[in-house]
Amino acid sequence: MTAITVQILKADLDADHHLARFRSSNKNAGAIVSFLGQVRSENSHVRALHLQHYPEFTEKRIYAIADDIVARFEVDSLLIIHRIGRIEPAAPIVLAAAAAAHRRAAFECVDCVMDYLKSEAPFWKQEDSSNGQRWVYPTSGDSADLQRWGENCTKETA
Amino acid sequence: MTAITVQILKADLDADHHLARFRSSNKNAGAIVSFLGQVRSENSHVRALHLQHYPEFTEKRIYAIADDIVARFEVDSLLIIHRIGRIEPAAPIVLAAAAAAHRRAAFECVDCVMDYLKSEAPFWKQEDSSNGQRWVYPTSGDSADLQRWGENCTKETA
Amino acid sequence: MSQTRLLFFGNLQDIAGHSERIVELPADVHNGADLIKWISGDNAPLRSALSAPEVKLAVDHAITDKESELSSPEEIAFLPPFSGG
Amino acid sequence: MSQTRLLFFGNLQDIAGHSERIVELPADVHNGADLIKWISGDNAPLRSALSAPEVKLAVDHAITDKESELSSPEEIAFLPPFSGG
Repeated sequence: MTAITVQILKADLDADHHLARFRSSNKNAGAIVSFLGQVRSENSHVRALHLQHYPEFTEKRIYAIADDIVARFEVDSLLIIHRIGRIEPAAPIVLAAAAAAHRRAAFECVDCVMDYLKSEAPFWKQEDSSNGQRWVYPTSGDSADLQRWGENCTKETA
Repeated sequence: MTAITVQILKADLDADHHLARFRSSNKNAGAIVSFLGQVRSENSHVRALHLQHYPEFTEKRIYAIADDIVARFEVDSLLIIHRIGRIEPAAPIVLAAAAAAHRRAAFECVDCVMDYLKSEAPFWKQEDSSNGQRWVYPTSGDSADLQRWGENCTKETA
Repeated sequence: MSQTRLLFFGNLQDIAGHSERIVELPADVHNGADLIKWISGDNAPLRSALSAPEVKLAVDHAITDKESELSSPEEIAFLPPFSGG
Repeated sequence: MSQTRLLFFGNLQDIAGHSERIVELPADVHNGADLIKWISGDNAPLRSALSAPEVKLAVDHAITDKESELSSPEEIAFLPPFSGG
């Protein structure tokens, strides 16, 4: 039985705190892999992102994605935290972490979670820059990433 | 230019502290991936591991591995910390983290680092259990993992 | 008649001019395509945006085909392509 | 004659009975294979362990073939298969 935690956060995402907590509740795991996504700040004209979600539905969809994914990898625990609201450059947007007995399962699980979150989780992103506000659309790279995984979240051997 | 940090630690590896520091010096990175390896504790007969290294040579070899790997992935920063000495169940043995603009590079870099550390870094592991002490040998899985990566640390499409 | 809450996300709320609207569905709105025609009225950009194949319909939290019959839904959301993470 | 430090790691130090030993290499020790024969003496298990193809030789920190000529090395290490991480 895999422990799944999903959180949608309006407030700042304190990645250090959440990772430390995840680690301390997974001391018996041989491997812990984490991914932290932050607002890139190399484009200095971006003042902030605004992340919108569909309350309840977004949570449900992420749980469904997580359920699907943990059924395919031998992981003990999966944590997914996603920001909504206004997020400034360099601040965290998303944290995903998996604890497993073996490192391959932990890596593939988090990698797969991120590909699915990017393409299948109901969030909409608006960029607030010196040129005004614009809605960000998913890139073709995101759906290409998703296609790395087969129906069962197993890696496609192309 | 990628910042590479390699540390061989005799004392406890405070993963939370090192990860927090790595994150705070990589706030501009879009993606941070970390791997933490801990002594598994499901085999209750293991009392501790003893990790031996070859002073200076081991550090040199890990730097050489890291140099090779960062040349192949678009990463800003790479951190590798490896314990030596006596390590008890549930304690961290190894921490690897990469910061990059994009998540694919960060994932593949850390994944590749771990495969290389397992097979190419000069450490020797002794298991101290209720049955006495025994040297641990690498498994065939470890060299199979390494073979996932081509000469240039790029993923082999098998 | 029962009321239905319509939700617009992402750029669709800019085009619709609101993010939420409560309506009573007329009897001749049988499916998503009918609904789009009815709520767009003579707002051609809205009709075109909502009709785009990449815009999904969530009817009471279930992703639903625009041709599937609607049976007294409480909430219908128009979802443009997702861009989280 | 110059001195050479020999280092044994992992299980090799159990078989050799020590982890380190300072020697003066005799003139007829030209390469790693000669060295193994000389330091093993009549310790057959040690000779067999050191000669195993998976045991590597690091001569002054460079991984070296057992057939390569040794030129006044300061340090020679015998490395069994690595098992870190």
